[in-house]
Amino acid sequence: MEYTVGSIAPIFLSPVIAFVINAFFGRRLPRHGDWLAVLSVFISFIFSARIFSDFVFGQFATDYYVHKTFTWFDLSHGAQIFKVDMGIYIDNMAAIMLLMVSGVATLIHLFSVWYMDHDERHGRFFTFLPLFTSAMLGLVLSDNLFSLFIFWEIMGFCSYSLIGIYYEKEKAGDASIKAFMTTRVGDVFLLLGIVALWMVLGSVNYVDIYAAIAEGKFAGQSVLGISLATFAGFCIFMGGMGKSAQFPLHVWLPDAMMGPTPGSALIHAATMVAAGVYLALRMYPLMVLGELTTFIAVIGAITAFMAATIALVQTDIKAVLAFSTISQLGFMMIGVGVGSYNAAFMHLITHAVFKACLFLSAGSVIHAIHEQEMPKMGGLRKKLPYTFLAMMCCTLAISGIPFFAGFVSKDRILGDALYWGFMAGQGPFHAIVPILGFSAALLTAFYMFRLMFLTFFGEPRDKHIYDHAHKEHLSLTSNVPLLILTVFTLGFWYAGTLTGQSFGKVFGAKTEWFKILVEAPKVENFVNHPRQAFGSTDTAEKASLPVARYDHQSGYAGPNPDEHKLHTAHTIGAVASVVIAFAGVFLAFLMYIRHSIKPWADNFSGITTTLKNRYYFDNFYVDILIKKGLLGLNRFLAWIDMGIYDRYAVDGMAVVNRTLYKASKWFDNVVVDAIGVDGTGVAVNLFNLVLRIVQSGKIQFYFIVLITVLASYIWTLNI
Amino acid sequence: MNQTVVSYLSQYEFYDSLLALFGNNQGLLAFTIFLIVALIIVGLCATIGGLGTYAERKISADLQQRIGPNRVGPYGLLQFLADGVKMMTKEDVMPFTADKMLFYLAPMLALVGVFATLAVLPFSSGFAMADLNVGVFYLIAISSLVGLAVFLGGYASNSKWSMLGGMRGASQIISYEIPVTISILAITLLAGGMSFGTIVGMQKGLPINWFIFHNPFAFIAFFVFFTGALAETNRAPFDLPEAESELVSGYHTEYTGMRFGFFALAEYIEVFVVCGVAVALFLGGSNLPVDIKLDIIPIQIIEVVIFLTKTLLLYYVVIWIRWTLPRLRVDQLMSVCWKYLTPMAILNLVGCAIWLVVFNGKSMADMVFGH
Amino acid sequence: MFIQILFGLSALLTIGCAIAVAVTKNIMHSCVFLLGSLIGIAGLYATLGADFVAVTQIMVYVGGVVILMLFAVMLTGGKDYVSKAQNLLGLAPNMGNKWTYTIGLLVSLVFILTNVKLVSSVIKANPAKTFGNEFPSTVNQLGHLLVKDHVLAFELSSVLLLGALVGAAIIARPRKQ
Amino acid sequence: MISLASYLVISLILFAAGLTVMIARKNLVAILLGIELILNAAALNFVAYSRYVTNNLDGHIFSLFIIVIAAAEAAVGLAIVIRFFQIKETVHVDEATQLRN
Repeated sequence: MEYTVGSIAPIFLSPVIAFVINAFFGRRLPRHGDWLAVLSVFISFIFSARIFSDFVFGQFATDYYVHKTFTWFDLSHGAQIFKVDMGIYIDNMAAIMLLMVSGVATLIHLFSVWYMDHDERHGRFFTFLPLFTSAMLGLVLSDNLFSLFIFWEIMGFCSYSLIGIYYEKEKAGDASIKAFMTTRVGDVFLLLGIVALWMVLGSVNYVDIYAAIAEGKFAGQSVLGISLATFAGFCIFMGGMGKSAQFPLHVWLPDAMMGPTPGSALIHAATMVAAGVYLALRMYPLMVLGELTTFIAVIGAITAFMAATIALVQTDIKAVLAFSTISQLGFMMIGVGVGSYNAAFMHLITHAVFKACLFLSAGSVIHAIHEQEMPKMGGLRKKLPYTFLAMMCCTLAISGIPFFAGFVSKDRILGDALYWGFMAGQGPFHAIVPILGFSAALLTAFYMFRLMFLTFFGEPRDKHIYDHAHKEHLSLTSNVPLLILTVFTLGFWYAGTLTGQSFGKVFGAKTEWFKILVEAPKVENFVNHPRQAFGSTDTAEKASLPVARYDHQSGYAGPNPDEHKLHTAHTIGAVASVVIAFAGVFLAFLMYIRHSIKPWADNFSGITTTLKNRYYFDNFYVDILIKKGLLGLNRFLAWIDMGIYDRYAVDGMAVVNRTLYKASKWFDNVVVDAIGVDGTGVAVNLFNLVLRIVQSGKIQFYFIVLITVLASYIWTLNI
Repeated sequence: MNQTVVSYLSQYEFYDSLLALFGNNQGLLAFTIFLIVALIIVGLCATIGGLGTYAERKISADLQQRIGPNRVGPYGLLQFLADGVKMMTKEDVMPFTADKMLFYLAPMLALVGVFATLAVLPFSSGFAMADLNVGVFYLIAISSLVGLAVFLGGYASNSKWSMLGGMRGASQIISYEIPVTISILAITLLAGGMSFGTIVGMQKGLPINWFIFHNPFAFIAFFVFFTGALAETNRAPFDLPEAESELVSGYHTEYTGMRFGFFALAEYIEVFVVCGVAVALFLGGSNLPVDIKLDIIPIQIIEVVIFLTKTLLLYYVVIWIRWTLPRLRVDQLMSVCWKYLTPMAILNLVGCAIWLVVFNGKSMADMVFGH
Repeated sequence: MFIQILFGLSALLTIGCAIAVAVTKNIMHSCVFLLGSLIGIAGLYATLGADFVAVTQIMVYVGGVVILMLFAVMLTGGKDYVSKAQNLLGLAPNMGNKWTYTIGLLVSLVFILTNVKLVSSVIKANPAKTFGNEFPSTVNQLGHLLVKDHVLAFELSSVLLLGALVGAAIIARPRKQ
Repeated sequence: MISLASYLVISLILFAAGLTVMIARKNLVAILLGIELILNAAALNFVAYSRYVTNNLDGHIFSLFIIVIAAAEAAVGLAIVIRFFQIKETVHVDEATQLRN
């Protein structure tokens, strides 16, 4: 039970090593080193699983965390403390996250070996994929915002490379630049927030931030007239918005589908998009202190609903999944905003699993028929039975059908949102969050089953494509990863019960592990918490802390005055979720199987155009913001440059110089040249007349003079 | 005090009777003794040089599976005399545009330079003209006259071949003097003196006491010395100044008759001298392996025989090398000297000095057998 | 007796060759006469009991300097050349003419007279010491002096030689343009 | 018994010959020859004084250093002569009138 460097570093170092080897020697390795990438990520998975088992299976108390630091550099001088620590911070959330990331990444790597086989960018793909994974793992392990930011940017770069991996395609190149630039907007804010925290607190350690919140160090601090907590929290959340594709900055994610499908799976399911939510959860106490939760909830609700509506009309299978990702991320943000901390995190985990599976299944479909447009598919369940099974389970999960993972987590979020919006005694404005949330849930069920029906059911609409599709066989690399992920779409893995509600428990109290283990950090615990250096043991502290147990009667969070209302809200929410989910499925069934209702596009053609254009966000950004705004600004700056700076500063300088030049010219001609130079010349000439005789340049003459002078000197001596 | 053959003889009783014979005129006696010894040595060496030509032809024939000279005298032994007679009776041709003074001077200088070295060559403990305090140094210095002679001969002939040969010879001899001198310096360091008497006297006894086996550096120094000496005497594989395939015959292309004979004789005697120096410096000189009490004349004869045996063995090796190895190019010649031999010689010198300091002046034999 | 003979021969060689150096019209012969003069000086050293200096003289001059000069003469060509530049001595060919020799001899005369005055007074002031006819070996003592009393000059001369070596190589190197 | 004066006279004649060569000759190499003669005259004086006057070996040391310096001087001087010849194609001393190029 010692977390030494050797037991933690391999988690993110082994993919880095794979990256380095593949980057420099990949061409010479057999199969471009893809096996090396898989192996390295699997090693990460092994080490992560060890940490996970330590944390989850009762080894530690729930609020136990491992925090080990080392000094990166120390420029302290006297009382001036300027010291940057780096280190690792693992609590329950990080342990679960590590397992999820490394596990999903391992399966994606495995799948990629099959998917990317015989691809011309095979080696390049397997160079960046391990680096991407290692950056995400490093981000999870980070104990401070600074190293988090470093890994954050590495991920940004990797996503840029993976999206634009077919860079000769113009759309792929544009998409990669778009993804990079859009997330850059968020990154700038994130850096701003980190700097603000650093300036005031002198540290960006999670632990220090929590302690500062508990000690009230934020009180009275302000940046630009805004309170520090609000400013820093907002900026950090903006970073999360960029990474997690929230409402104004969501435009990059659908375009990111230009990359290979496994890459999309890694970006959109397990890793990068989850990073924003993870950051928001990590900084949850700061968000609360900065009173940003309402803002977060509203943003999340808008994102969830808007993305769901857009997904209704998309015909590209990957685009539907992309928008569903945005929508689900919106749900997570709702969870963060309404205070359902562990539900938001749970949704992150469940979503990661089923969305990874969905993307891999979509990849399987695309690989089989070399086509992404759903109208050309249909009836594929006969050709792709395993893929169909996996995708069906995941669709059920994402739609919120009971017994599946999505229901468990989404239902909790929606229940909390219901309570938060209607019953917590807040303003009527807050009701918009649960309303949009439930609408989005309905739409989710609808568009996901639309996808399923269009792809796998009915008669093949394009006979040619259908006939050329390969029949699927069970193999380790192609569909076993899907099936493994499918197993984990079932709800009881997460909740201990099939429904996630407190009735009908199957495994007893201990199995509600998610609720016990993951909770918002209690900041007062972090005050004066001792630091550990690398290499110290963790046993002593573990023994002194009691193992937490879930108290079924009161809940872990202790007695809640609104317990009754909360319970009611959850009951209503659960029922509503189930009804809504089935309603959505039924609607899709009527529309696309029975054809008893005309498809969506025919009914609402006016809206459809808007939706197909994705609410004109891209047009808005390009036409209004960039062309009008930026170009206008450009012209204004040019005017400043040419009209003011050039005309007055530069030309004015020239006038001054010209005047000076005239003065110095006179001085030069008269004083220096005529008197100084010519006068010197005349003087030298005069001396020259004499010296020329002596200074003949003939060494023999000099020698004669030397001897003569010497001789005459000796003759004058009286010896 | 410089030891000479006269001072050696004066230890013995018959010197007094000789003195009486010359009417107690010491100077006249010394002059006579010097003259006689010098004549003996020059005669001996000239014979050896002449026989050298015969040996060279015979050995090369042997190496090439020919018979070689076999008409004049038994086994062709008198061939060199026949050659000498031929050379002396030939017409002495001088090119019209030659620089007459230098043309005459050059062969003389060569011969003088070589014969002057014989003055210090230790044929035996007594049979040497003079045992100078600076003997080795004198030998190196005076033998550089040969280089000058080669150069002047090449210049004076006023011919392109000769000029090139002369310039090559001069530059080669000057260059190779450096490693040779530094190797010898290592030996003077071991012996603690520059006189041949001191150096040879230090190597008394069994071959293990020879300076070549004194320490590893001295062992290497012997080969550096020998290689450099080969080059200094213009022997193959360093015979660029007279490379017959390129320069007709190098610096003595225009020489005929006895002047050519002087150059040839000088070359062969110089080889003999170089071998003798190698023997004296590295291979124990004229020392007897065992200490025997004999009269002055027999012991001197035995010592001379020992010295000549060793020297002529080395002489054989030189001829052997000449007929075995091909000639070097000019650039290779220079790089061998400056890039390999000179650094090696300097390292040997430093190594010997360090050896002396570290092992307190003991040789390897001293350390093995104890002293 | 030997010493007197050696002195006489050496002095004759030295002076004769030195004068020949001055009067001969051929620069090559001039170099060879210089060689004779230097060997004569070595003989004079020997009569003074300076055996090491004598051998060094032969070593350095015969083996090095004279050959170097012969090389230089050969590389610069023996062609006669009359300078177009006017100077106090007028136009002169490479090896001088009667005017240059006149001036040279005049200056030499001035120097000789000066030197005779100087040296005679020096000899008068310091009467020569008497010494025996023996010549002790100087090699050991010179070695001790060089590395004890004169070690600085000894080391500096090694630096000087290195500088001369490198400098000569750099100066004489043809510049590639 | 050879007197000190005989050595000094020889050295004087050497010096005078060297001086004449240095002044009368216009060939740079010949001037170097004159310099060698002069240096040797000086060295001979040193050795002679060391034997006849001081009776120690400091004069020998002096003449050794003179030989060393003469060798160095000859090497550098001749290098300069050769370089000069490469540029001017003559070794006439009066042609050496430019300080550069």
